[in-house]
Amino acid sequence: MTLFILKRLAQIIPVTLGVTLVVFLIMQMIPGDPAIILAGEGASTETVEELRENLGLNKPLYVQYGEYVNDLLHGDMGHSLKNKQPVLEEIATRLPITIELAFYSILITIVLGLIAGIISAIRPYSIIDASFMVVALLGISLPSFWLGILLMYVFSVQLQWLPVAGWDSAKHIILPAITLGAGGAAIVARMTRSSMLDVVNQDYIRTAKAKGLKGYVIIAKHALRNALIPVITVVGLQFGSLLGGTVLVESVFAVNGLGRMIVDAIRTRDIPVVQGGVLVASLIFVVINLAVDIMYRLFNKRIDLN
Amino acid sequence: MEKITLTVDHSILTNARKAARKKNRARFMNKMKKNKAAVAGGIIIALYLLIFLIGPLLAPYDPYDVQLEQKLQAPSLEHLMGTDDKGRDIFSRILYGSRLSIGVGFSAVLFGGTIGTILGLIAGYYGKWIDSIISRILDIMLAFPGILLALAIVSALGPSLINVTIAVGFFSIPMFARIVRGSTMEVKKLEYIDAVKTLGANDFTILAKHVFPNILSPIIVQASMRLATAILSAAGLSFLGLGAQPPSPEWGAMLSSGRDFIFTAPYMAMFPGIMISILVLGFNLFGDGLRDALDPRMKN
Amino acid sequence: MTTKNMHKPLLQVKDLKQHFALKKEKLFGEKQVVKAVDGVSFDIMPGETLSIVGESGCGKSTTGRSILRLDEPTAGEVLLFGKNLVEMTKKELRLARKDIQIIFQDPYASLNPRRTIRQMLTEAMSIQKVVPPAQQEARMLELMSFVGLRPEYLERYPHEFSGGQRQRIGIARALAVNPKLIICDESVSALDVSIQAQILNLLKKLQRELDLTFLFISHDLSVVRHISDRVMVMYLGKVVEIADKHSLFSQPHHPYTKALFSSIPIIDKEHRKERILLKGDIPSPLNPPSGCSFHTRCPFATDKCKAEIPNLRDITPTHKVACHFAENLV
Amino acid sequence: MKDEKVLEVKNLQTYFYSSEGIAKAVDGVSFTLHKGETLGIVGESGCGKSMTSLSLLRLVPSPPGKIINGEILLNNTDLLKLSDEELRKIRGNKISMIFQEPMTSLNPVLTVGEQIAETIRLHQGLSRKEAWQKAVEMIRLVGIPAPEKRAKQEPYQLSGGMRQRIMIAMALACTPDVLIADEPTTALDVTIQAQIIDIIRNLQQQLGMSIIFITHDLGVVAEICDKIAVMYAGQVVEEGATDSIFAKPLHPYTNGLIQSLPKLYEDQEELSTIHGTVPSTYDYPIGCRYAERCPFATDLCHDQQPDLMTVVDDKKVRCWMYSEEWQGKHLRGAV
Repeated sequence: MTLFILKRLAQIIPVTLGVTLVVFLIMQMIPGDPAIILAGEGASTETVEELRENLGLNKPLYVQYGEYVNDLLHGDMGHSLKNKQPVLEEIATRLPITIELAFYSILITIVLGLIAGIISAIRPYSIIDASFMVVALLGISLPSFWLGILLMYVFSVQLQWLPVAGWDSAKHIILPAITLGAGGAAIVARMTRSSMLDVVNQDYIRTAKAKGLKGYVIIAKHALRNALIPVITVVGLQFGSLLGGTVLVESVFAVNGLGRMIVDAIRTRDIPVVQGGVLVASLIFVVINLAVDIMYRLFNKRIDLN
Repeated sequence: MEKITLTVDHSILTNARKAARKKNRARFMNKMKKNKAAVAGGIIIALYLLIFLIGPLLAPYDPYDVQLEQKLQAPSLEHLMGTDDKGRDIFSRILYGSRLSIGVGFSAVLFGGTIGTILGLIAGYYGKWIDSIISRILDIMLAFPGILLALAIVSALGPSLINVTIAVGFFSIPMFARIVRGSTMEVKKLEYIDAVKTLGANDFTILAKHVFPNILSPIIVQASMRLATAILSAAGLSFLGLGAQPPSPEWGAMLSSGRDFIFTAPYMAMFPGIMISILVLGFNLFGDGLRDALDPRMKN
Repeated sequence: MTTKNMHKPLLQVKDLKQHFALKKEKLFGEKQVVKAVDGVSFDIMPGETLSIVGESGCGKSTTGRSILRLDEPTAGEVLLFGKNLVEMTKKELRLARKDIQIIFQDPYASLNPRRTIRQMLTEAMSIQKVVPPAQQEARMLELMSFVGLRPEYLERYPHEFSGGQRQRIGIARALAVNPKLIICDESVSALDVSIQAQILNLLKKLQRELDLTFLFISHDLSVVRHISDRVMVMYLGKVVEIADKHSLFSQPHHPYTKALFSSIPIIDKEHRKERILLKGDIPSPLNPPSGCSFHTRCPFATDKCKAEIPNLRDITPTHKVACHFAENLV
Repeated sequence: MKDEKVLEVKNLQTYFYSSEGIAKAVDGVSFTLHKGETLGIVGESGCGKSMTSLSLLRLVPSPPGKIINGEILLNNTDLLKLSDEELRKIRGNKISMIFQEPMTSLNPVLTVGEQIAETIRLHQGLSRKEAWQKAVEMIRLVGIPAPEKRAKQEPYQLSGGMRQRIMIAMALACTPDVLIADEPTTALDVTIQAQIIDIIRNLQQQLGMSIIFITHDLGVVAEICDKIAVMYAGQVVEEGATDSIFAKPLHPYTNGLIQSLPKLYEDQEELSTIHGTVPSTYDYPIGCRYAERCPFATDLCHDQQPDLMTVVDDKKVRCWMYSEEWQGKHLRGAV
């Protein structure tokens, strides 16, 4: 186990470097001269040259990348082109909001998804199962940005129960969290159901029945534990979709989180802010993946034998 | 050994061949027919493809024709889905937009699916260091959460529908590659692969004739599911203003401009949203059904 | 059995080793190696059937796969008509494989589900160019009649056949390239006894008619007794005993062979022997015991067995045993 | 004591309903099991022997399977008439079962000790501690060294042979009247199979339960069973004492089966075979189900199904050759 954790930690290093490389290369992919873009349109030739010199844009690519990583290690993500503030500071104010949103969303994903999935699996092909699965199918098919607008229209515009947008009170959290968590909940519910149905057909469940165990003991003790193992991985992947989804949901509900920061920065071509935002979101995801893998391994010791 | 002379009526063989083919097709269709979800999904997709092909011919108005005096009209017989803030007919715009929204999805999946499949086949079949390298690259691509990688690519290439296609296709590469790699590794272990190896077949023959046809099912299922995601992502990027630019009738972009009028003209956002949702639903249903029909493990 | 070439082996296997490295499990542990096949040597004469028997994990199937280089052997030589397969380039090997074919255990996994029997046979003939295209049709019909399948079956897909018929198709595919040696890897193990008997009869008939040589790998001793000329017993990657079948079955020398034979459930009461129950499980090939690898379960083991690895030595000219005390135990 | 009937199965029919039709997996099976006796049910794949065993505890996967007819009398109580709750108290307690795949039949995430102990707690109402001690005792009883340590391990840490021993310990923990062993040694190596057979036999002597042993291996049956029921195409075709069946099989199928086994003490150039294949469970012929493959079949065999008739003593056979109708036309004992 310790070896596994150490190995897994070691794997993070190349992945993290890879992520920084990709983010760094984004700058290089920009058609045209990055110095001109960074200087902003209409800047004088001297300003452009000065910027090129300052940012080391005339050095070879690998040197630039080395410097970029070195800066990152010192907590320097560059400065916003728009307000000249350090990118890190901007992220520091935005990130907590996104984390709060993500926390409530994943809670919805896990709790709703598991409950619906288990109920469906206990009574497969029943009316309740069918209705849950139809809802789940809708959940994975509705675009989150549209679902957000729909919810906003119903609960804020028509019923006026909840605020339209912003991030000031607990009431503000409800709609964005549901919007963001709904897709994940649908996926988790579907996965839990199919995993449970799969497990119920296993030989050891037949053994449990042959022993005369009570129905609920078979479900709770023998089936559920095994069925949840693949669900762990799915939940882990949902974190990723969720972090990506903040971009859309924060835009719909005008939440000033990391996602909205990235979108705004792309619109204004504020490349260093985009880089910083994408990098931070990805690194968070890398760490979450690590945690999920370790959890998976703890629950499933049979892995890797044979 | 004695030479055996064999006389066989060749019409028997030809007939047997025809019958075999027919039987096989019938078997697959039978399975699909029993699967109502797949049929429903298939019908939805077929309808959309019809709109894709002939939609613009049916459009009653020019989708770009600004008629400010007609703006924000509620749905009526004249304008089935109403008009937008510039007085353009939403129904006509939806029909024209189908080419963009559906086209982007298909192109992106074709792009990502081809590259992903090739990478997955190579990694899964050869294993060892080739697999390590490809897998590490895929790991890095998968380390970007959700559509953030596509977003980052668009931020560099600049907002446009083509760039969105490239970006969405790019981020579906690892999804295909992973599935294909896993399936290839499974099929590679089967004895019939060893048998053709023993017959002296080369790697290309083995991959093309013996591995690929047998992993086609998971690839098709994945493609159907990926189409759903790709359409959602592309619409999402356009919604954020990073894809199709106004006045393009791309559905995500239409939805985006409709959101500002949610108090006064909710139908502006409703119709494009419904169109996207039903299309995505169709692909999800189809993919689900296909998986049940093709995947032997899912059989009861 | 033909008399020509009687004294020149068709296949010689010399000190064949197949070691697989495992992933490390413990942080400071050594890298673990499974010695699936560990120094196996034997010859096969033209026209004979040599069987390898043993329980799971003994390395019998791996030996077969290593000979064909389906798994690359770690060390050793495999000489086919005197030419070493192990040293061949990929291209040379592809050509050489025409002479050795393999028939597998699983009648379901051994045929590509998406290809008709015709496609399979055509491919086999085309790859090795054994039959000019114009004559392929006739040859295919001949192959089908060899294995007792109706010609119209050529157009069918594998899923339309029963297990026994699939094994016949596998045999036809192997015969398509006119091989000299056929490796049968548990080829009848998955079949019901009545079907198994049909396939065994077919294999014997083909051997007579086509001058084939068989390397027959099986865990089923009565099947092995029926089909073989000589039998080799393996335990944990090593050969423990090899002899002609009558000598081996009437007078097994190795304590493992004896225990194995005594474990077979027998219908006729008169032939039932006193059962030698071995203690414990087969040790993991990951940590094979020191010395003689059978000493942990051997009722006669001494300190010498724990320390020294016994060599495979001649007891009679046709009977070899790897046991320190073979003579004392008969 | 041998005459005391423990289990009596009468005309059991278990069918499977699917879009392809009705599969008559078990089609009118009857047999009797006495106290302390071992009954072997033999047959080739698809003959319905496993479905018969699953039907006894109503473990047939449903849907698509359904027991549509018959009686399963355990000490004169019909199991098919019990409520689920009543049946649950019999499963694992009065009748228990071991399966073919020791690798998949144990729950991978629970310790083997717990899996045994929970059965004991359930049926005998012992406390956690007592049940655990009893579980450890059972593990010792099936011959696993260091039972205290093994009880705390999970199945993946045990070998195939040991897992099957654990299954046996679990099945016998409540000293059942009947043990159903469904191909318990098929997945094991011969030397391990010999150990398992030895344990089952010893424990039968100690605990006195009756055993139904399902297998395709005639050798195993010959060694362990007192009497045998041979199944073909969902029906019992021959039943009788083990020795008499192997010495003089009456049904042509039983005979064909025995003859097609390669002999261990005799050289044979060619094995005798049964030609053709088993008929589809969806579409049995109207007459004798073996007629198409039978070398002695007549029009009568193709047209009418024979009953399972008693021939001599306890020996029963489902074949027209032993009927009065046949006697008129042919000489008896053509086999």
